[in-house]
Amino acid sequence: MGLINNSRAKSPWVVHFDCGSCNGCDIEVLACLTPLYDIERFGILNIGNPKHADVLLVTGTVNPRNERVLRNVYEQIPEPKVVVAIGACACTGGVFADCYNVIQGVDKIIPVDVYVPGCAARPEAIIDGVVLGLQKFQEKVEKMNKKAVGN
Amino acid sequence: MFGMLSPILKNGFGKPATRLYPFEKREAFDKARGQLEIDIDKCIFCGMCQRKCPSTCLNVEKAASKWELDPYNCVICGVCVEACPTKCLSLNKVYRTPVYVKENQIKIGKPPVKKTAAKENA
Amino acid sequence: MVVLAIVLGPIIGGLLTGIDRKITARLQGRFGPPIMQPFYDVFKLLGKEKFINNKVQIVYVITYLFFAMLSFVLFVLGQDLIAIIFVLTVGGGAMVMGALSVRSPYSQIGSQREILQMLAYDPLLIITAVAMFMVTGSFKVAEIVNYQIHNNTPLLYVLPLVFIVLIEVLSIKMRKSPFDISAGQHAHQEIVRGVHTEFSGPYLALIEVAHWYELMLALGFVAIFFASNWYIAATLVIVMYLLEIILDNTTARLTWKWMLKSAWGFGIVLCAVNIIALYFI
Amino acid sequence: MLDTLLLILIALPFIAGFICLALKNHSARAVVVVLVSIVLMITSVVLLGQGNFEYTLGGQWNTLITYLDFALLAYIAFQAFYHRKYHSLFAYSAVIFAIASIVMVYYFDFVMAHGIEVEPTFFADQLSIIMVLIISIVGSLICIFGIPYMKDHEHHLHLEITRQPRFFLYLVLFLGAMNGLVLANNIVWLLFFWEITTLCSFMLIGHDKTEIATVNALRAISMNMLGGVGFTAGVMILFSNAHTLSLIDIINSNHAPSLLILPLSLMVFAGLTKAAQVPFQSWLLGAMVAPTPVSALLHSSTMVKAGVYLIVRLAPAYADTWLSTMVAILGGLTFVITSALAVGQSNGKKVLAYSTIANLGLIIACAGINTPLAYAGAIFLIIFHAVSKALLFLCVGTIEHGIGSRDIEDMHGLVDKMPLTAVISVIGMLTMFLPPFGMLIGKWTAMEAASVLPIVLLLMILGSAITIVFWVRWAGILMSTSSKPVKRVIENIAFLTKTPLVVLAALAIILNVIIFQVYNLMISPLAKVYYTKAADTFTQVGNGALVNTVGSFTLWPIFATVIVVILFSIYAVGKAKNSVVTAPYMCGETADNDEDRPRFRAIADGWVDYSHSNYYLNRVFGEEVLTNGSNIISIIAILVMFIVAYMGL
Amino acid sequence: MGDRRTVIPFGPQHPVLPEPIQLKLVLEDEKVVEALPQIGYIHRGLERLVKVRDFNQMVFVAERICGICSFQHAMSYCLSIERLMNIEVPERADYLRVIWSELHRVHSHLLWLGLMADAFGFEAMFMETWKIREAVVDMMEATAGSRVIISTCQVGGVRRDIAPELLQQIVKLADDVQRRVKAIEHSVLNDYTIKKRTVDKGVISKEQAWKLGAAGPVLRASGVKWDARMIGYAGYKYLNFEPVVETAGDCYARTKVRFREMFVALDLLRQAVAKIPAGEINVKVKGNPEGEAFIQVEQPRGEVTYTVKGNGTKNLEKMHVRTPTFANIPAFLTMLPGCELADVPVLALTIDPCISCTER
Amino acid sequence: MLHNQTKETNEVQTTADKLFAETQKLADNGYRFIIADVFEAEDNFELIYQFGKDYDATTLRLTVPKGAEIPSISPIFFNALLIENENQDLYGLKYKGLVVDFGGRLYMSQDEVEAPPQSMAGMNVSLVKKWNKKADTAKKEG
Ligand code: NFV
Ligand code: SF4
Ligand code: SF4
Ligand code: SF4
Repeated sequence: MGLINNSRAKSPWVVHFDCGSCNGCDIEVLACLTPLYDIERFGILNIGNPKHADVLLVTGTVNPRNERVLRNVYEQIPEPKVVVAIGACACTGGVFADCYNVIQGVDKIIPVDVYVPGCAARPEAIIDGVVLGLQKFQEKVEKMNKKAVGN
Repeated sequence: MFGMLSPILKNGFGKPATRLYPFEKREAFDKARGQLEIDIDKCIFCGMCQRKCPSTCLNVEKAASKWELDPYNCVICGVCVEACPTKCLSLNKVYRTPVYVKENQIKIGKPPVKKTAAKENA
Repeated sequence: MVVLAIVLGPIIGGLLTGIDRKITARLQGRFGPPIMQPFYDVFKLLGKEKFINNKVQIVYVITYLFFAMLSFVLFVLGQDLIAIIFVLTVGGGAMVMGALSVRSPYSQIGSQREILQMLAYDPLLIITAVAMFMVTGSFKVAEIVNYQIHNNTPLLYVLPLVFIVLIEVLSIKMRKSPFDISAGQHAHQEIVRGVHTEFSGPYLALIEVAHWYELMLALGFVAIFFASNWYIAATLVIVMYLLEIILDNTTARLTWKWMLKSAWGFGIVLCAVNIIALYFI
Repeated sequence: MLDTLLLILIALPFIAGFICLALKNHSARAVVVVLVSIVLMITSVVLLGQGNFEYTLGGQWNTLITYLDFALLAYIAFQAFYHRKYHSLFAYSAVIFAIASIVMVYYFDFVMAHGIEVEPTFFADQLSIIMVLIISIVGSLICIFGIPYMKDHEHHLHLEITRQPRFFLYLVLFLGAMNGLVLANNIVWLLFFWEITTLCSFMLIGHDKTEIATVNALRAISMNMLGGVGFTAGVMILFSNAHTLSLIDIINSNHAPSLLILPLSLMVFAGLTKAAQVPFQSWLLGAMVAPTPVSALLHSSTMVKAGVYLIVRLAPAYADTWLSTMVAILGGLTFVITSALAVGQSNGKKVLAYSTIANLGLIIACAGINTPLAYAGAIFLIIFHAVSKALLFLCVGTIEHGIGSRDIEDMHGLVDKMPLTAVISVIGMLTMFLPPFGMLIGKWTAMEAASVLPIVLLLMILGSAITIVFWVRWAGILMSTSSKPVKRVIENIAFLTKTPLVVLAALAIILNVIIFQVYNLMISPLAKVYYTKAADTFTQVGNGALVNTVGSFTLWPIFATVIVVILFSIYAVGKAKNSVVTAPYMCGETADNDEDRPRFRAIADGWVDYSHSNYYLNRVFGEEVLTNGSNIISIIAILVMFIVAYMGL
Repeated sequence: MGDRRTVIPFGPQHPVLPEPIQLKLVLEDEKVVEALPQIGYIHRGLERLVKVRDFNQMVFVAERICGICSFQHAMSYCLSIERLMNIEVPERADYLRVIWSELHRVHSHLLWLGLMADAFGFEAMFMETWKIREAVVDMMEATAGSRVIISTCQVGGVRRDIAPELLQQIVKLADDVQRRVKAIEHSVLNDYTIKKRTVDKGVISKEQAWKLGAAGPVLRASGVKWDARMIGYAGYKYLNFEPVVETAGDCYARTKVRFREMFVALDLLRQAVAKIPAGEINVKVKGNPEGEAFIQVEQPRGEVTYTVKGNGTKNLEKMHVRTPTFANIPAFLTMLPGCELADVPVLALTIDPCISCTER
Repeated sequence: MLHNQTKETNEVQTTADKLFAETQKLADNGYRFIIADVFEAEDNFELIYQFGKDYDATTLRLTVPKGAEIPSISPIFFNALLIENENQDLYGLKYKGLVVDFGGRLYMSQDEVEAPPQSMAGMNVSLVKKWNKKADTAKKEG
């Protein structure tokens, strides 16, 4: 069990969902993968498939059309999972908060664990954000176990 | 045929380009825009910053001498800094760190000095 | 021996995968993950919540794992190559059926491509075995090894073209670019994760372990090309592995059509030429 | 004892067939068929206990057979002529072939070989006994399956008067003819039974009396009659060259091979037509239009097996000749071509048909390789193929009646609708291509045997890789299920339908477990008898391993692994109680979990049903693409075979 | 009986699509027989913000239409307002706008190349290109203070100046990038596997491209010599360059066009630095915009059009942006039927889609 | 008058019935369609269609009453389809003859936010936002 718990923080696989970002934060998320930042150092892989992921990176404003997608992607990530909202848009809606088709913040739709501010959020901040999220795994595991017992 | 062969071999024998953040941080650029700071003592709660902000993330309440920033809504454009008549706003070079819980940054200043108050009364 | 194979197989396989990832990162100018990363991944996956689509999936995964294990064990025991390849197809077939059992677009498309992939590498693998038989007079790994030790003629000398074909076969089997068409190891795929799409958590971990066994088996195939000297064989394996990694990093993913064409055209012709040449030596 | 057995095996089906014809009552007919079937099964097992034998009948029987032969051929000619309006080419050619046969038989029986006595009339070695077992057990099960099936079938057709009596006449009679065929030693007798099977297949294929059925029946009869002519010619040349009509005599080869080779090649040719090898595959495909029991019978235990039987039976006689090599190549070609053709088909029965032809090709290739190992492989394949293929055909028939389609694309998720049938079908499919099942062992044996003939080996390798394609995907989609908890349905299928399915499935599995016993008891002695000069087939059998001089197949680890997998699966599935059942991944647009079929949202937020089809790669594996070229290649190969034979190589 | 067609969703959450867009694909084997898009996953409705933000604030909203071509959006918006209000922008500001525009073009094309490589599973190339891009992005941070959204444009000019030393560094950067891109260009354009995946894929003829209203590299790769920069807005009127044209109209040609455009952009950077005059960088803006204006600007992906209408108050009455991707989607949709599933991402990437631009 | 980048565009006033024919004429003359815009007034829409040939632009301008049907030019210019669908979404215009009709669902998913009127009624511009409040209440309840 200890081995497994230790491994969790060493191998967080992320799935990135762009739910209406302007691409600014998007490309910064991708920039994290590139040689200069190389988040694979921490075992982070951009896995692309929610069913394999541990961490959901959300960028952008939520709108009624992608809200259901966001929810679906979130549901398809097995526990323990962590959600990181990246950028002003994902945290609160940013400059677009007042638009008619914008839901102000990802946390209105799914529980968010870490907020990464910035417009666009810098790659360093994103790395910090994921690392911060990893510290929540323990708590999440307990939640998961409780859920399993509940079933 | 294999065009990428030489670049990758070069990479392979060279040193990785990776900057080992967080163990190795680099100097911020001179012009870097990090986070918004206020010298609340200088603020006169004129509300100029609030009106100019494209993201409506500032809230200035003159009556309560309150200057409130939603840092998770701020897009770090620096318009408020330019607009502020007393130059009490500034952008530092350190970007804001991620958090678990969003909180607004609230600064309560001294009530505006009499001079301004007097002007307003007049 | 059996126990050793079962235990050491995945450990070495995992380590090799870790080294692969590190080297790949280096070739891309990155720092790369720690060597032990594959183990972290697997252990983490084991601790994840169990997500399934249906219970049959589990059976397929287990079949895949145990038959991959079995094929490696049989190899270590020096058994018949053709039998080993057949056992390997059970695993492959289980994977395909597992992916097909879920009504999920990418999983099912992935499995169709996986079938084509099997179609591409299966005959080549058997032909490789046949070529070895042509030289050594036996399909048994043990005999093939013995033959080389006794006659001191490594197979590589007489079967160089077949060896080249084996490189392609291994690329396909190890899901490396340009043949990562049914399920990529890391790269982004037009069919998401192909056959692996619907397997998650512990089941994905088992698949990963099974893949390590297969990797070991594949490298075993390489090793017996130079069984007369185990040091050279080891070097050969390492060189081959590096070659695969470099190939992976210098090519774009190609389509299944190209894969079939190259396997059935290029592969079979090369093997045939080599085998015909045997008659003249 | 022996005569009773023979009487039961050969004559009883004839008698029972005519009883069926006479009985107008469905249940009575059902009772007769079931009884005959059971009797046949028991008798065949008793025959197995009896062991090898020879049996001679008096000369008057020979005369009777001669006259019956004339009647038979005339009837065939009449039938073909009668149906000429459907497809004149096939009809007239069949008539011509039949008349030619009559002339030849007349010349042969009354001029060339008048009053020749052949001893023994019947004989049985292990091969014959195996064939009898297959025919009597598998064939009978199919007949039983036919009872409820035909009732249903006619129900669908809304027939006024039932045609079942005639149907069962030919169905049951077929078994008798087959038994006669595989037990005959006198080649004239063999030829007679051979023609009976031709007639039966004609009647059965055309049973539905639709235009397409009749056309296909005509095609079948014309091709088979062509083979019959070849056979007759072969017999004539054989007699004039070697003055013998006894099979035993030919096989044991007391004659110079050069004398035998031309007649043998003609007989092999007859075998190729009957086994529907390329380029004659079209008749067997056309036979699909017949009711499923017919297809099952034709494909598994009778008809095509007659062709294979003849080729395998004669194999020792032409060992070590070029003819043999050509036979191997022809078989290998058919194996590759028809396997590839099967990939392009979505019609379930067509896939089965092509796969049958492919496997027959493999068997024939084994016969052509003509070593003891290959011989063993051929017999393995004959046994396991018969069981598995019969099972699969019956499954498709059941499925067809269940869902109203025999198209593979309509069978997605069948396990939810017809769990028992689906599971049995999948078992059937797995036994076709995966270890540790017998077909695979046969294939392995064949491959190792083919290592002496690299070109054939190459064909086998390619073919066997291709077969995986269509089996895996078919089996895969049968077992695809919805992620919703499905209502457990208990399949409502008739007892007489279920029984054959279950028995065959059990047979398919049990035979694998006792494969060593089967080998030791039945196959090994055969190879020893016919290949005295060559080395032993397997140096060691039993203890879980088949070991030959070039390789070995250790079965016990596979069995062990299977058991481990089963145990572990039970454990893991049990543990998976708490796991979360999720909807499939649809790029984030998965529908809510309450629909049985997965859906997603697409253009303008509308719902779209997800659907998936297998790849058929018609631009590579389509019938149009492959058929012509492959026909030409194989015709050339057959010509080469004749040339080789003619030159007496 | 026996439907042999596969109907699948491609997107919105899909690893090869950096942005959410969905294609409903109908496949036969792997051949696409029908493709219908669903967009709207990024629609924010920001054009309507003109009602509540004044025209100065809108610069920053327009800039955030897209994080890749952000500066050019801000510039286009400013150009259109300046056109309405008849503002003459100082020459230095014009030059600075060119510099930042072209930096954006280079970074955008490099980014595209990386994503393209990712689309056909060429991870090493993705890493290479993004490594080079990082240098460009660093330059943006050095000159403007932020990596992607640089917020330096304003109505009437620019907000920040670039110091002379930095300008020299830009030239150095241009040389450096030129060298490194040249190396990559060689690898990419001669690679067997890449050629296999791009040559003769998604061919669009010259007439088709024009009629379908394709824009930017897609248009030019089909042999149409059309580049909005030739109109001569901002500083482009002072500089000389030729639009890049290729004729094959396939994915390979589009790749080539983008490579050559990068070199043109680097050249423009050098020219601009050489010619840039000293002086003011912005003028004071008085009054409110009134009237209608229609502006065409060449962005990395092609021509963007801004239509604005002012009514004399500080809020505009209408702003409408038509972006290059919006113009290229019809071309993309005509490329799809008949291609292979494996080509879908490649075709998608060759129009360099930017959905956030498209949907605004 | 529409201001183009460097010069004024040539502008043609037209009506809804003639739109299609005019467009066809332009198409025959080698023009391409660039974009269509909508300006909303009290009770009518003003539509402008931009066409381009080389670096020249031509504008078709027409006024239609609200609720009127407008002929789609997407059969002539396939690329008009997106903008026409967009206008259906955002302004509630009706086009007839669209090659692919998204039925007002190109961008929008929910009826509540469908085609927001120009007045932007219901938009909250202050710092304290409606969603925040909603979320807070939700948090308290759940
Ligand atoms: N306008 C604009 Fe674009 C688009 N499409 C531009 O190059 O990137 Ni997001
Ligand atoms: S936070 Fe800024 S950069 Fe990020 S998506 Fe939103 S507008 Fe773009
Ligand atoms: S503009 Fe400056 S002085 Fe006025 S309220 Fe804002 S911070 Fe205070
Ligand atoms: S930096 Fe920009 S967004 Fe942030 S508070 Fe100031 S004006 Fe508002």
